[in-house]
Amino acid sequence: MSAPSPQSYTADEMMTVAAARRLRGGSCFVGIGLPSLAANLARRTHAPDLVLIYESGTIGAKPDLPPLSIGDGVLAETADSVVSVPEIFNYWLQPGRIDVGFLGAAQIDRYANINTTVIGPYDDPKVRLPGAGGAPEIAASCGEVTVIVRQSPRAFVDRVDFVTSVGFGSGPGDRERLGLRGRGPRTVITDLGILEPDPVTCELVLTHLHPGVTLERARAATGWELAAAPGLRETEPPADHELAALRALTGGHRS
Amino acid sequence: MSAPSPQSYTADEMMTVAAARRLRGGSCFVGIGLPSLAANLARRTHAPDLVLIYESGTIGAKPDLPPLSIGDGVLAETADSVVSVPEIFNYWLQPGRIDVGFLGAAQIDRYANINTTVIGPYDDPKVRLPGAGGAPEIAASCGEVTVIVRQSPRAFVDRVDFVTSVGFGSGPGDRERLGLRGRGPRTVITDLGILEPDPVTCELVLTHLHPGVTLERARAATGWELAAAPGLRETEPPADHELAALRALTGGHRS
Amino acid sequence: MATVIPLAEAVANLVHDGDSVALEGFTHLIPYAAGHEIIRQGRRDLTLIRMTPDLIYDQLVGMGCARRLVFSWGGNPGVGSLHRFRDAVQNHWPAPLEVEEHSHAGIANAYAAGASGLPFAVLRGYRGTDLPAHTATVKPITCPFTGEELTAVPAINPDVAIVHAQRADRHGNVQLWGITGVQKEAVLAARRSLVTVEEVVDELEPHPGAVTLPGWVITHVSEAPGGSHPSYSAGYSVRDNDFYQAWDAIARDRESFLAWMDEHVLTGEAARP
Amino acid sequence: MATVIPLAEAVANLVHDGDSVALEGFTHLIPYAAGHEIIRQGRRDLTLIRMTPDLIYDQLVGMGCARRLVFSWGGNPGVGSLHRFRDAVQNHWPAPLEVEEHSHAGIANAYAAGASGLPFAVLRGYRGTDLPAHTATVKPITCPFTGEELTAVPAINPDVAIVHAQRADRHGNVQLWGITGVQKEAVLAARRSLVTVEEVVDELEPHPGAVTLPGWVITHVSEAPGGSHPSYSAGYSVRDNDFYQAWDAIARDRESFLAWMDEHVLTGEAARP
Repeated sequence: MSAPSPQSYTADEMMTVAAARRLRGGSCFVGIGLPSLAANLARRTHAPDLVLIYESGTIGAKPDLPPLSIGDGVLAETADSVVSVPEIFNYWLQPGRIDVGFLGAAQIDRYANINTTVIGPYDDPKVRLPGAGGAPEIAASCGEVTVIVRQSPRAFVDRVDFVTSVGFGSGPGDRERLGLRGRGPRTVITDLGILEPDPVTCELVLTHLHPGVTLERARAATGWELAAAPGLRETEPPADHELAALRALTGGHRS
Repeated sequence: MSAPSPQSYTADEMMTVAAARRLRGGSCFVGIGLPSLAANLARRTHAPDLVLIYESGTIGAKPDLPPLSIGDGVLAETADSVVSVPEIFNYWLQPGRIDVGFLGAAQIDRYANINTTVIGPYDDPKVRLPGAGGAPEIAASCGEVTVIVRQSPRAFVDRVDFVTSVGFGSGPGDRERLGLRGRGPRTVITDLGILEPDPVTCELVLTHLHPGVTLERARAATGWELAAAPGLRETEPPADHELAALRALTGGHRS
Repeated sequence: MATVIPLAEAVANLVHDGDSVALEGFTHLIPYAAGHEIIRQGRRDLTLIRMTPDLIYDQLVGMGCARRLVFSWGGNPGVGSLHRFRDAVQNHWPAPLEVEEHSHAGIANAYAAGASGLPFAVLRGYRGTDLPAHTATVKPITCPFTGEELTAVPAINPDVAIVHAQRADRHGNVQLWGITGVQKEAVLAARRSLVTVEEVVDELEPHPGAVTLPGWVITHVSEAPGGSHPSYSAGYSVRDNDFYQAWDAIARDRESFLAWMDEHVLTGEAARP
Repeated sequence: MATVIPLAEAVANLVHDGDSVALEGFTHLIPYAAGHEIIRQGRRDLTLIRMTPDLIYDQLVGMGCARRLVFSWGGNPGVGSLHRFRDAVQNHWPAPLEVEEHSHAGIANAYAAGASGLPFAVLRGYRGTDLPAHTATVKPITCPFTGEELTAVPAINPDVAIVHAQRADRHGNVQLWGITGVQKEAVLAARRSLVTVEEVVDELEPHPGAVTLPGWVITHVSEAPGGSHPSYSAGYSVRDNDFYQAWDAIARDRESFLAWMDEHVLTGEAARP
């Protein structure tokens, strides 16, 4: 199996494939957009038994194509079970039954806190974003969280303008103090590489660079002084079968 | 329509018919046993649109015969909707949506408090009864409560051994103080007559005697000094069509 | 028992200026026809409650019907922003819009508390986020058994709840299936309710996954075939994803928005009784 | 994923002396076959949790399996008393039985809290009754918004939940319908779970009113056709009301009870693997 050359796939494809690989089975609470694409890719490649759970109440959905919204008909038609929205949050998400929560972000900070609410002051916003949705409780209660977000200084900030969903708060011990049951964000996957929390400080550090991306470029795309983990590695490029499956999901177009 | 002579119906039949007449439509949360028989009789006679709700989660059940248990299959098969047990209590009973709660009792006292838990001390009971079931919350939350119970000094006591379900507590104002939303027991129907709470004192007083029953006999069957209401009347005896419908429900046998 | 009456009459009966109104439907079964009727009737100062405002509240907000919005996710699903919502919050156009902002779990539980006749709900939520600092209706509560601190939100009990469903019978018993969202809770929590349906039938046949709302907890039922478009009604229509994508351009600009509303809601096909 | 294994093996794996065990099923789908297997395996010191103990807990209590009973209505529905339960409470035979007594609404909410990962549930219940004086797990709680006083009960999270259902597929996905009671909550609240089913099928066809429990929240599934008798499994059997009435005489007397258990549970047809 020959590895494709870097120009044979896009940065978003690399990001989506890297995110999909993190899902190894079990159950996944899927946010809409890139998380949904990556979760569906995982199910079509190495994790066919991955249970996809959407906040619309569909448990075990098996869409042929990633849905546009979290409530598309195909999710209900292919689900093992469809439950009410109060039930999906109370009986399924809240007790920590779901292994992985898969989230996007408008801003993420060095402690992996996520903002999807406002850019600028809350009462006089520069940009009013959609808001919380299911994210705060997904971030609190899933066994762990994977974040997928394109890396830029606007998105990767020292401190988010608004904490919509808690990563590690202000650092070590904060999740425990707040009574958040899940282990929080273990992986942040971008178009440039992969960040993980430092086991001691909880600060996001770079553990992987995607092929062709330099540490300098990743640092320039980060709003804090990004540290590289001791064992910084290059991400395995997308394999042919991963790209083929991804492109089948996106209708043949590069995402 | 000739009124049947007293010996042409039993005291239990008079009681059941009198109870059924109190149900004039709307919705009724039905306890098992005599309440279920009376509620089904009402639906078969003057209140065909009466919505029967059982704690097993069946809403709008239309059984041909009164079920032996509150979870018989016929209730689910004939219901408009079947919901979970948490839902029937939380979404349907608790908000005060149900017009009438229909309860039995092992003991009832002068303030219409009901005991279905123990006779004698709780920790060393003379008789261990089944317990609360749905009754405490039926008594608290239905618009009003009808109690159906055979009258005897053992059952009609000055103070119940154990308050399983609150009628009027220790008297006026107690329901409001406790935050109970329903108006409480408005009618207690026995094999001898009908008792209702005095509008001022909340004490149960006799408002109707069934045909052939004397005030003395009702008093002898009551463990407190039973007062007669100013307008004490005789209950209308069961009409032929009521008796026919009741006997059809009980399989032709007198109950 | 619910009475089955025409939509315009039902909306006129139930929705008044200043009311709190919840139009629910989670992506699926969103009651667009009823929302458009509210716009046509010119209601003002509404408190609009909805987990996902979606295009329907973008339209109501943009047409100046709302004074306040209670919500948990205000985007165009899979597309991007709700431009009328953003314009109202950022630029107070056409009028200032107060917002009360929650998480999905918070609003879902607040409806459930409302449906349950409880004054509040308890959840593991909001803790550590900046939401409680801006949303007065989020407070801590302590478990009386373990001492653990959790979060409380007050019940939502709208003046009116409006939902769309697949069908009803002539007694106003309603049946809906597919993604059922928070509709049962919204109807049971509300003081008055309207259910628009794809069709009124003689008898409701059992259907897998169906939720039945008995007519005696509903105020009015109105027939509104296609009334969930561009959302959808499973078994009757599919989601018009193209329209959701097209809305982005329509709503981005105030003039094109007003022109679209004028043509399609105020004076078009939908406006005819 | 649930593994589909024989009943005796499943009970041996899951139920240990001293465990808290919830066998649920509200009149319908009561897991008698599993209860009998617990009796045959001679379990002791169990905390038995069940809204309506029904005959199954009368049998477990009478056979000396229980140390403690958590319940809300301990009668023989439509018939009268549970004589083994009464004998244990009143006369400590065959052993003393601690009781923790609730209302239906209280236990149902306690299971729902357990299923929801919350330490407690809030309800309008118990107030003014004598239950809180005897049940330590009932406490007042104040609404942080209105100041109103309500009632809290702690979550129930059994070591093991056992329920009966109509069918499962080979992956252990379970489907049940009819009166579904509190079974979903009991399974989701428990640390381990067993579902006995009328039959294991290749594919679960959709069914009106069906609740589906995915196999990944269940520990074991065991085939036990007729395993809910004398309760029933809608679509497979009807409630044996005659047996419920006959039980009154069987259980009234210790000797006749023991003889019946010996013949029908310990050594009879049911005891054969």
